[in-house]
Amino acid sequence: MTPQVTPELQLDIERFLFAEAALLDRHEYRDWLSLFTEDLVYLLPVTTNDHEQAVGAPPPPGPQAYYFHDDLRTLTQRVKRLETGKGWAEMPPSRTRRMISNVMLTPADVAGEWNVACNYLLYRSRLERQVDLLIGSRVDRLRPDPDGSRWKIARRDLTLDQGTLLANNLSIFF
Amino acid sequence: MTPQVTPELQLDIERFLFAEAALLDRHEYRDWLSLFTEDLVYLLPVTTNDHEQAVGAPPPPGPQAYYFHDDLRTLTQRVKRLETGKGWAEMPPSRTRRMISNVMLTPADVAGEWNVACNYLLYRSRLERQVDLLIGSRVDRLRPDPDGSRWKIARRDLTLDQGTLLANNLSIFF
Amino acid sequence: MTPQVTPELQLDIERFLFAEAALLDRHEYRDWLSLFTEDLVYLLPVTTNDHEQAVGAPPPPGPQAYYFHDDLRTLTQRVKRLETGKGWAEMPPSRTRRMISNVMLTPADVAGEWNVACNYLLYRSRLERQVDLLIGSRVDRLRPDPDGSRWKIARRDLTLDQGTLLANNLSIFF
Amino acid sequence: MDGREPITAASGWTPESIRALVDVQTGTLDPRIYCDEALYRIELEQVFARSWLFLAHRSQIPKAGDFFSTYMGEDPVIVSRQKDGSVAAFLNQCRHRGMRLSRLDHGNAKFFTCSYHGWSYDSAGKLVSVPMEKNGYCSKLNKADWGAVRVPRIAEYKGLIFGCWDEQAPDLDAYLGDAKFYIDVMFDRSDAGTEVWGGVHKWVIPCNWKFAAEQFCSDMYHAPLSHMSAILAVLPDGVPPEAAQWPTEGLQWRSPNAGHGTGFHTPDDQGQLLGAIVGPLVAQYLMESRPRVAARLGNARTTAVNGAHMTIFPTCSFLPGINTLRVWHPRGPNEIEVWAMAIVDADAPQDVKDCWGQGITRSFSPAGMFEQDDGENWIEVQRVLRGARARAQPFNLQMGMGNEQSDERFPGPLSYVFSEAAARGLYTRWARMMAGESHEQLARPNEGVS
Amino acid sequence: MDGREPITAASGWTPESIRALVDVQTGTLDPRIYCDEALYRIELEQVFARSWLFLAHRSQIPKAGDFFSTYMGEDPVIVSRQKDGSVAAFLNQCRHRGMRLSRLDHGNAKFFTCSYHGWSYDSAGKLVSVPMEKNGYCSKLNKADWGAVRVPRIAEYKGLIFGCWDEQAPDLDAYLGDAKFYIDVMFDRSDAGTEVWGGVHKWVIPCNWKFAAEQFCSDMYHAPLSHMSAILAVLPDGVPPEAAQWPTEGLQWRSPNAGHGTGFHTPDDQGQLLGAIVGPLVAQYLMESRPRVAARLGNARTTAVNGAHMTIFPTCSFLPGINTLRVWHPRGPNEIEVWAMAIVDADAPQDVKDCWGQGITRSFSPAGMFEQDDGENWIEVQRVLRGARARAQPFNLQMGMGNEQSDERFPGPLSYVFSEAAARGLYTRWARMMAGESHEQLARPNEGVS
Amino acid sequence: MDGREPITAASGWTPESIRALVDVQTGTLDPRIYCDEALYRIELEQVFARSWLFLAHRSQIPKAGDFFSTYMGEDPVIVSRQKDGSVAAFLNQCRHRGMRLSRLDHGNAKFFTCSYHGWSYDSAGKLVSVPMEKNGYCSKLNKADWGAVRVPRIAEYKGLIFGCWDEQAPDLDAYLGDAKFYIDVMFDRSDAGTEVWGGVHKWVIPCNWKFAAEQFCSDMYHAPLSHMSAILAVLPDGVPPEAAQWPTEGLQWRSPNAGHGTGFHTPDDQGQLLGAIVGPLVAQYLMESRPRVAARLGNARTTAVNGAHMTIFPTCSFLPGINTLRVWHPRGPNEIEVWAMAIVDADAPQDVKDCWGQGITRSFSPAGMFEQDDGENWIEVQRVLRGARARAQPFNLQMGMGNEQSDERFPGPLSYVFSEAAARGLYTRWARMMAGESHEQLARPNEGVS
Ligand code: FES
Ligand code: FES
Ligand code: FES
Ligand SMILES: [Fe+3]
Ligand SMILES: [Fe+3]
Ligand SMILES: [Fe+3]
Repeated sequence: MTPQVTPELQLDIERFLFAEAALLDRHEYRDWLSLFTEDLVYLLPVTTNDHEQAVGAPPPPGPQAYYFHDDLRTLTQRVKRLETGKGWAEMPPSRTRRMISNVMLTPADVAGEWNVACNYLLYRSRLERQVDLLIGSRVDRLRPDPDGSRWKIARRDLTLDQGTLLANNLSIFF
Repeated sequence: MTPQVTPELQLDIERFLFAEAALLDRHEYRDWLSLFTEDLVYLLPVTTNDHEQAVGAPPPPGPQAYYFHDDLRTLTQRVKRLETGKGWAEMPPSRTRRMISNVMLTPADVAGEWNVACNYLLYRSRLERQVDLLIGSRVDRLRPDPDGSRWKIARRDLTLDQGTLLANNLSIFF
Repeated sequence: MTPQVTPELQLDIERFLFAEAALLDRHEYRDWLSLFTEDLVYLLPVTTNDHEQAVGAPPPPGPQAYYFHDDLRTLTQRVKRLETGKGWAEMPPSRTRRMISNVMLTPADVAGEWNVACNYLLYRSRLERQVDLLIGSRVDRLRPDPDGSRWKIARRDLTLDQGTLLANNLSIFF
Repeated sequence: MDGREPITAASGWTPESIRALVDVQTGTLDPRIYCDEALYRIELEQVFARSWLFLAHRSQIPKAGDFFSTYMGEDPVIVSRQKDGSVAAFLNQCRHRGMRLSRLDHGNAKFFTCSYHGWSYDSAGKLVSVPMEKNGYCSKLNKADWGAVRVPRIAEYKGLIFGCWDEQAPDLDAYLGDAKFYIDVMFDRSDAGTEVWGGVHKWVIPCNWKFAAEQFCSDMYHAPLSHMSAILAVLPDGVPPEAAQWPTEGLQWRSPNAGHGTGFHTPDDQGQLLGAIVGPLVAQYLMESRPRVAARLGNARTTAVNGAHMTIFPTCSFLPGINTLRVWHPRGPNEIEVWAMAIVDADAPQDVKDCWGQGITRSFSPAGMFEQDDGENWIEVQRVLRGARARAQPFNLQMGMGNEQSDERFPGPLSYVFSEAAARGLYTRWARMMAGESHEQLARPNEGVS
Repeated sequence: MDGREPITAASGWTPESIRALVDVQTGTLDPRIYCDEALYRIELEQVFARSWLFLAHRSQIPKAGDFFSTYMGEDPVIVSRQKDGSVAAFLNQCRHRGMRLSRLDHGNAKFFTCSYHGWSYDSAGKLVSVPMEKNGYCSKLNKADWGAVRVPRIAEYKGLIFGCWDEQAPDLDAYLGDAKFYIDVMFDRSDAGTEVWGGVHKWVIPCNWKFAAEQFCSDMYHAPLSHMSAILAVLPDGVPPEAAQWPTEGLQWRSPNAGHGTGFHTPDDQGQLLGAIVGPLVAQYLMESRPRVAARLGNARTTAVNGAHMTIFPTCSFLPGINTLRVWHPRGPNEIEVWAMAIVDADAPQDVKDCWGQGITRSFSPAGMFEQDDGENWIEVQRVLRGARARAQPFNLQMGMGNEQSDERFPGPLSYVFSEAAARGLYTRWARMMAGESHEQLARPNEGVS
Repeated sequence: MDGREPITAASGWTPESIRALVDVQTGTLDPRIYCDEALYRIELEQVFARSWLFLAHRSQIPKAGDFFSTYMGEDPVIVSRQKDGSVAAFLNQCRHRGMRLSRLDHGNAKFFTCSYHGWSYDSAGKLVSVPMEKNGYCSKLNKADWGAVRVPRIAEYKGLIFGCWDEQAPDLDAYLGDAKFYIDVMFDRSDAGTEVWGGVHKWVIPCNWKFAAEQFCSDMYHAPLSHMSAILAVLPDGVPPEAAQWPTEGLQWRSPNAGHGTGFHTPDDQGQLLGAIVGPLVAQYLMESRPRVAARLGNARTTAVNGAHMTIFPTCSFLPGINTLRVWHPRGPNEIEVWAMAIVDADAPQDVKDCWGQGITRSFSPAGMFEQDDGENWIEVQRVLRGARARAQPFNLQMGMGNEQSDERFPGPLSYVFSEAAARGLYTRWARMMAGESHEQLARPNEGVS
């Protein structure tokens, strides 16, 4: 029998996602890193205009470029960079706000784990007048702690719905 | 006694709405059409600047223009158009992402049916750099299947909060 | 023992927040005012670029400017202004749509009261082509009616994530 | 005060270099006409300030005091029904410090009171009251001199209200000429005339206005390919694909001098395609009304004008039958606002009107199955013209050159329905106005166009 | 290297055609001054690079090393408090490849180190260290020549720090002239002077800077109508509507030559309106402080200056009493950034300061009940000017022409409070600077203004 | 039809005033070269339409019919592999009314059929079919004259496909000259050559293209400071901070006349830094391949070229070792689109390729730890140049003036690695092309650059 998505579980996981988003919006990056598993896979591929049909299958597979192709080690490097006090792209820091919606749980193939899909709107305001609007979808693989007390993110698959990226850089996290 | 909005019902209906949005974002239009009843009414009227007061009543009624004044037959025609492989406005297809929020249930006048209000943010990214942000409200009339197993949409009333539409076309669905 | 955030409570409070947003989007300002307590504190400070580190603490405190530094009396004045029929900035009225997401409850220090955090996207469309996108965070202090029947807002702390405000005015409410 | 001087001074363009942009001998076009900033500023003066521009449909302002806010080029104007039933139009701009007098799309008002300092104008734009007139202006302000700027020329043809800034321009009747013969197909089907169904679709397309104006003037050629998907989609199930074959017979008309044009298919399909597009109820109504209409317009215009497109130079376009009417308001060289209306017979039954209006919405509007693809083409043409080499390539305007024909049923000059003769006429008219020809000169036929 | 040459070369404007834009004989104005791109580029050179511009309030940089980032026109500058207590200002631009030296709104810094290649400047803009100076530059770089570009003229009047790029400009004292008499009403109420409460409101309004500057200089006329809704809203319950009657008596002052102006109501309402707007606590404080203030400024300026507006040409404006101070930073012809500050008496009790600051926020700020409607008017005026005919209509500047008066209590020239004399003065000053008059010539009174 | 005439006519710029913008005698630069609209329009004609521009990497279109959509300046072009293995490139613009022929980023196609009216072109851009050719065009259309506009010059060097609009331009080999010696370090490591890993990063940076081109041409100087945070971040834990010390020895090369340039560090760190940036697996692979590579390129280019940067004038840049390759597509004076690719050895093991590609992504891409900070600097430099005084300040280009050296291992002219000699070469080349020098003249060395 497949595990039920109860309101309690939905609420528990949404609170986890919202708390994670708040850590990023507050620039509490070390605490954020603590939410991921050691074997984290963190991917944000590039989108292209490469198929003609609005109906049916997704774009043909093939070699892909990525904005992020990271693991816990490299995500940690990115945080270390911000901690040096010389990461100009974030000095002063971007004002970010992450809106998480359409949170949809489906049981993962491993008992107790869940694939959590959502859509995100990542708003960035920088310096005097720069504004970036980054929107896409996300699927997180949530794995319970050994002691089952709380969740960890084992995998994050993102999309960013833009052909040519309209932001001058991606100095923030998704 | 009026039916209760329980967390279980709220979750059930939100999952239905999120699944519907995902079908559109994945361009799975035939599956999307299967979510509507035969007697579907699907309306998106045009907004105008035609009353002076910020407080009180909505704009005076009167003859209205519509972006969409459709039923299941004409929605199906729109999908057929995309399937021809000659619908240039969607070749390559728009990248869309629908964020559904403020989901509010109220019992409909027919027992077992619900009026489901929400706000939507429909983000469209096309070709290299085109971006459209379409935002408004929506009220869906949800009707249970005869066997009560799942929901169907019997009516959809939309607003699009823009005076002069800033998109070059509306080749996508709401 | 700290009070539990149950799905019932979450749903109850979200419905309250969504109903409040709908009152504003429908310009029903008097009804909106009725949702606040007599001792309301309503604050939206100005954001500045004044610290260099992306990691760690928020900006240094110090004297602050505000977009809104209001109480129930002054909010009521603002509504009175719109009711005069001479508030040009809202004639014709702005089309607004408020998307409330990431709703996160934490028990307040007063029994029965809750601090309700959320992120908001306030979309404004005015006249023919003006569009403003106002995004930030909000923490509401919700206090139950004496008879516990419904909620009142006792305090609202907002942020607006923009350095230089890109809107020509803020003739709407947050 | 002359708005033109510094513009042309700094523009680098001369009448000669402008005329050279349109070459009807070789049938080529310099695409800088679509993207050059200086040319655009000259257009506002030479074309838009001297041509008859569509303002509103009579049915949009039926009662005294009714007004409709629109634009002439980029200038906002208020079109207002007077007590005596006449129509007045004036700049939607206060004469004191230029505030917009009304920010409403339409309404009914006796007075327009400026929200800045309170100058108040009547429904004809006359300045009627000024705060502090006595104490502030010491009664020295001559209110008669400071009314809202009236559009000096207003005229109506079959419910279509036009306005023109230029006192020297010929009257509307002469300006339209034989175009009236073709306009009547859509707007003179009965004594009751027509009305606007619903309201106005307004949307933004980042392209030059001439792409849209030319297409409705002269371009049946794009229909079979651009709109193939919509044709296939609206065909009733079971109809064989052959039915989707676009007709090949038809005629195109161009104004000898004024830049107007229309094209249509002559075979009578008994309203089959139209029925598929706007709905069988409308097709049936049209067939039933044929005798009545034939009695007014004759047989040719009742049965031999199908799937028609038409543009009244510069920016008023419509599709008889499908009955969409629109203006292409310019917004810089690279953008337009489309303002589109659904037109129905005023004396049609309500259910026919509703079916018609909804059918137009689903075919020609921002979400219209046909219109969507036009927008896609126009914006891409415009984007490509950012390129320096792209804008140095002549466009090809040669279809049907030297192949005009005649047909006793229709005023000429005529061409085969798939032709660019009307486009050559439109661009020639444009070049002549841009080069500064007087209205006397403009009354002469376009030379070299065929 | 001369920034002006190609601009004017390509602009098509001459001193004569520029002077003709402002006609004080007929009291009319050519609205192209608000929307012409070429005029704007000339403005940056002829007006903004030659006038005294407000930089900061003394209280914003109290301690050595404190700096405030602002703009002079479109040029970013750092205003910094030196160890000796003096103020230095310099372009916020590295001399190597032009990187912005500080991206902070304000702070305290001994050095500004460029994030691109690391050139480092001291708090006066002196270039103090350069990476690779020895190996890369072979010690040939003359650091003294490559300091940040200093604003050569810095002066302070009653806490207001001004800067000017032009060595030839008269000193600030002469530039302000009799304006000082009126500035003191707000900024010289006690030895303690004033301070900024809270921080800075910065927001964008898509309109030309002159609409805002003129309104605070000369336009009491708009207040009764534009701000009627706010007046009605802030009136204490039970106050009869008559109380909302805007006062009619008052005076307006214009600078004879420099473009400054102010206007105010002379009847003493005992701070009633002000109390309603910014709060009774402030009104009460102001009444109590009257004797002290009268001892400094005399009775007239203490009791007969109510509801005042003022502009120091070109872009520094404030409202004595309501105590909002702002700069209108130009951002192209069609946009400004408003930078607004709340000013309070430095020696007022904290609760009065807070009430004052909050009251200013609720009345004059992006969400201010008064300010909202100004923004609405300005953006619509600007949008309408996209029209070619709209920008060809002269604006009316005639209120109070030839009606100046005098009052022994106040330096002149004076007019009735509802007048456009100060506006005529401002635009005449603008035209004279745009036409390239020297500072010697500019010292002479405006001709024909009355 | 000549795209240049009205542009220069109205620009106000002359060959002399343009040459004066770059002063190599004093080592200064007029920053208007980065923000002047008229200069930009001239650039598209004089620089981009006359230079060899990078189109695609051979590996992006391996099979017949494969095409890649890119830009030359602002002109969209399709680069397509022909049946005979050759490469054709043509404007992505239909010759009829200018519609974009393909809206796909890449693909494989025998024909490109226009979505507007259906003209169809083959993979070489030849016009092969036209609807209504017989009935509409009366068979008078000469299809041979109306093929898509071919890029007349196409050439490939070591997998890099370049195109040029100018028939008079020297061939690619002569254009590159000694740059080839340095290009080979990255692109000629084995007979198998290189390939693109993954796809293309495309993003928008609001800055002038020359900031990017110059930095990759001549600016090792910014690396230690701009990228300090990334260096510190990627250092393996436990590595002493000294290891973060940026090397000081190295060389810079500039093209004598063509504007190309490169710089690199000569000390051999055994791939330590590179390993930290792109991953130990890649570093190990590079060390192992050294003998093979040395056999082709010699010892110097195998061990003494570390942390290199290079630009092929005007807009093709890359970093040998890190192996990012990119084009800076101009989008007006104030914006670029960066199109970046990851390059790997075609014969490297797949795990090395993947490690390399991912390492490049994490260091040089929109989210790259190094690239992020470059974007921050460029946009701020550009924003500051909105200021009229800011754009009147000369930039400093003096590093290493008069200090060139030689090294028998490397073709010259050479300078110390921290120098702006290559920048002086780039801007001089730019000024010479902008002033209209012929290709014969341009073949002569830059005068005064050292
Ligand atoms: S602008 Fe209309 S009254 Fe002043
Ligand atoms: S730009 Fe400041 S050091 Fe180079
Ligand atoms: S534009 Fe390509 S066929 Fe007409
Ligand atoms: Fe069409
Ligand atoms: Fe005001
Ligand atoms: Fe770099």
